[in-house]
Amino acid sequence: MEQKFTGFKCKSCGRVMYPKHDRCLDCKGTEFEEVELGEGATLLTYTKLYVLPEGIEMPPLVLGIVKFPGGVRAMGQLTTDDPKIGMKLRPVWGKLRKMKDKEIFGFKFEPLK
Amino acid sequence: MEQKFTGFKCKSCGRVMYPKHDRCLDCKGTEFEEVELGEGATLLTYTKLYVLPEGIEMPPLVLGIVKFPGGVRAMGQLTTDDPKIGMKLRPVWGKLRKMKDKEIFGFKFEPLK
Amino acid sequence: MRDVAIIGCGMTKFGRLEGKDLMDLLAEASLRAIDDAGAGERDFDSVYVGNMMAGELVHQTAVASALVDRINLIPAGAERVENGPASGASAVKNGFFAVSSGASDLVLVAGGEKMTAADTDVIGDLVSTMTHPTAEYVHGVTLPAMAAMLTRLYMERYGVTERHLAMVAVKNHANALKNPYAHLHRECTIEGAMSSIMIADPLRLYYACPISDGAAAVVLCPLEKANEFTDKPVRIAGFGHASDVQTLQEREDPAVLKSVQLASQQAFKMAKLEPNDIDVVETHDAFEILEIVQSEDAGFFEKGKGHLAVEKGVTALNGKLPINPSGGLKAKGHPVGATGVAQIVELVWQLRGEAGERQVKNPKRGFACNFGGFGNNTVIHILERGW
Amino acid sequence: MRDVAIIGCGMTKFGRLEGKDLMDLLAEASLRAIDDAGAGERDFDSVYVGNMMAGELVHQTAVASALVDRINLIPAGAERVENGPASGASAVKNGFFAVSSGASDLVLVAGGEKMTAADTDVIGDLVSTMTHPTAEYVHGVTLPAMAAMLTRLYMERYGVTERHLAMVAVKNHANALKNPYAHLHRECTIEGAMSSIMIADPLRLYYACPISDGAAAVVLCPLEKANEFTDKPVRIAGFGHASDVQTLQEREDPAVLKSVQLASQQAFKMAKLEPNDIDVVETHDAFEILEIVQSEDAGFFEKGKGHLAVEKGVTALNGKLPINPSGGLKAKGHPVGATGVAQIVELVWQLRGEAGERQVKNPKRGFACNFGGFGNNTVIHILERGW
Ligand SMILES: [Zn+2]
Ligand SMILES: [Zn+2]
Repeated sequence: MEQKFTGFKCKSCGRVMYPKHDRCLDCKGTEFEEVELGEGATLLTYTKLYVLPEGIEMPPLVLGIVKFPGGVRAMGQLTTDDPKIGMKLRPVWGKLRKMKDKEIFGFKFEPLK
Repeated sequence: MEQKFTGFKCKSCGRVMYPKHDRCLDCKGTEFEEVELGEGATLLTYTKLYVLPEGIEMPPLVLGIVKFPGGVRAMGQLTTDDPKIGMKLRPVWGKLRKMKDKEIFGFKFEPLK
Repeated sequence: MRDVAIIGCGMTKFGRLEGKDLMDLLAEASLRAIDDAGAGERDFDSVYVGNMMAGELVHQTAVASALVDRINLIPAGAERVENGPASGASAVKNGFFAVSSGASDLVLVAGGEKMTAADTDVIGDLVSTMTHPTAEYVHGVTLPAMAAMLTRLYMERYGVTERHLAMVAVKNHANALKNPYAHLHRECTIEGAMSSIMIADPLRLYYACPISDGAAAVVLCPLEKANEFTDKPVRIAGFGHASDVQTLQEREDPAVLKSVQLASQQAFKMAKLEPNDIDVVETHDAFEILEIVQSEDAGFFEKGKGHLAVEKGVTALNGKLPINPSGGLKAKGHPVGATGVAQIVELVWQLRGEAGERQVKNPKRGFACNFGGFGNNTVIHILERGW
Repeated sequence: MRDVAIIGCGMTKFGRLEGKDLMDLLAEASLRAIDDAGAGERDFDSVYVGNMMAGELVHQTAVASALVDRINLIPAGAERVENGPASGASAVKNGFFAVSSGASDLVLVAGGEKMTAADTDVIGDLVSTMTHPTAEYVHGVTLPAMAAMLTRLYMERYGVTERHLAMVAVKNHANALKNPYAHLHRECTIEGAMSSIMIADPLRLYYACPISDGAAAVVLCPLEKANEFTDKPVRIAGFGHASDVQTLQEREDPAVLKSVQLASQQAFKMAKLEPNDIDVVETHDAFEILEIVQSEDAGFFEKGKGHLAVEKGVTALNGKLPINPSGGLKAKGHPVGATGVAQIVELVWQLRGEAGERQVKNPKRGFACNFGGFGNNTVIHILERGW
């Protein structure tokens, strides 16, 4: 049962958003359908974080902003230590960090071969 | 080395206050001298608290407002389980409670014989 | 100073709302208020969020910015207003200023708190951090303790009995039974109240409000533009805001809520009204003694006679001056940051005649008392029909 | 809308202030501002306190009520205003409304934060709770991480280099050396900055502000009454306040601070001024890249050219448009709730010609940018001489 990275498409104007808003950022519409954002997201920027938040063990934590084919962007952890702007990545489900001893899962981004 | 329960007397108008304010409640004066409030405070009101804050072991916690001879009032713990409005009390130094495993000391009020 | 109207309002149900977090609640109440105003297509100029302890209780800060993002009120400027349990009314007051100054033409004020996800101990301690750090807090003073000491003063001085506290609770529970938004939907009897557990002698559990989640919201605009939105704008006729010394013991008279007196006088003066012009009242009965004390210090009853008004049914839903038709903090619930906004929502519904089973007969003017600290920072609003 | 003047200001030293708690700091700055205004005998109508995290960091809530009690501003109504790191400017904005609406004639606005008593980890985590709970926070996103990603975008797109960040730091440290209130009193060199430890590649320690304690305060009144207090009232000529989406990635362009653009445009419009009318600027350089981005998005330099202005010395103390003569957040320090108020205090001192060794030459108008979240909720003020 594979999880898919999804955005929210406004039923009025068609704009796709991530994360979810209760009203569309373009038309203030209030109905949405969940849509897949696709594979092959492009890396726009990144950082290697050395001052780590709680529950992440090993520096650096590599974080980046990726852009999906349809234009929607997302921020998340990268599984590579050698990011390059413009590289292609895909969302993969995994453990993000611990918070108060609870393991938190979500999507990270892994380089496409 | 006995600690005394003190208030703060405004050097401009003479009003005595407890707790300390940076400006006098009457004249907005800003200079004060520490003064003793005396023995024989009178109990004005009290409660026996059964829902206890952190670091107090045994219910009830008896709290009351006392009035010192000069008119200044203070709130604090009473060392008696049998408070009566109008009874005379005196401030005594002791352990108030634990906060984050640290023992907090201050004045409580003990019935005068 | 421009006249300001309330043109929309909404709230969530109050209660133990599992599965809904603070932002869910603020968003829900806000969207209801915006819908109610018919302002869904409009751009808002300012947003105020009344909230006391989001960072402390639900580990989220800058919730005003988050709300703007969540329900797309972008690019409205937004801030959170905190005044302890009066955060809601303080948020409304500042929304009022934004409009009355001429700076903003459309303002959303939301108030909310998510409390039930935290331990009761944690909440009790956090609320106690409003008290004076060295003269109250370290001694173990809590808000119930302060309410209990005030109650005992009233008992000694004015002949208030435990039964009077129970009568207030019974009335407010009965009102809440008619309010679908209220937290507690169960009848309360004098005997039941008087046999509930003692929390701070002489206060029993039933003389204090529960711990609730919830949110409420209103939409404000200049009165002169209100007819673009509604036939029944409610005018903010007056407000008052006054502080007193922080510690209970240092007040001129510990049995007098002077900040309630002053803020009420300011509000009546601004509205050019007197207490007997008011038809419906919402008070801040976090503890039942407070409904009695506030009803006196606001000017509705003579000092020391508030409990007699309760006894005679004056403050009942069908009485001469209904107090807390919503059920009050006692039975509607007290999600701290929401309370002051929810009081105003209730008054708007009452003035519009939309309060359903708990509708007070044809009220023209309402009065709300929301108080911060333990009564040392009070915000009063007087509302009247603007049509 | 009445014109509003700043008639008094004061601040504490910023820094690691051992032995002083939050209330000590707020009281000290407030009394200095009240003294400076010569308003010690007057009764205040309203008090606003800008503070982000008192409950979270120092376990005290309702600090506005506490301040009123501490320095006897009773019976002024008081509330805390929170807008993340822009809490200070948001408090000033609401103080402005209180006066401009006609409701208040004398208002104190204080901002303060006590940070150094908490662990760095705790502070870092709390500040991160401003980010989006599910789209940012849980992923480990921190403010330095966001600043780093913005920096890298700027490097890629506009040719900004690490050396430019170092130049901003060097300038601000040099200015802070002339400011007795600044936290960091040590020279910073390009080489020193560029060899400091990496915290969020490409950001090193020296491209970010320190953790500081401190408070600042201003006194406001209607401009028409300012001459009762001072010969040199400073007029609040304009303000702007705008929000943007919360997450960095969802912005129209992640390299553009749209809330800075909009709020600046609002402020210039209200003041009937243009960027080239401004003589001195305080920006929110919690990270050095932000001084560059804000200087562009506020309209002082073309987009992508801010770093060239730094390179050419335009923003130096003796340059054409001095930015952060105070030392900025980088070297003066960033006690979060104090910052927005302290920016305004610095501008007042500059306009009055009281800035000592760091005095900018004869400025007539100043501009302050304080921003909440990571730039999604910005408050701008434009001040000008009122004499
Ligand atoms: Zn749409
Ligand atoms: Zn005096």
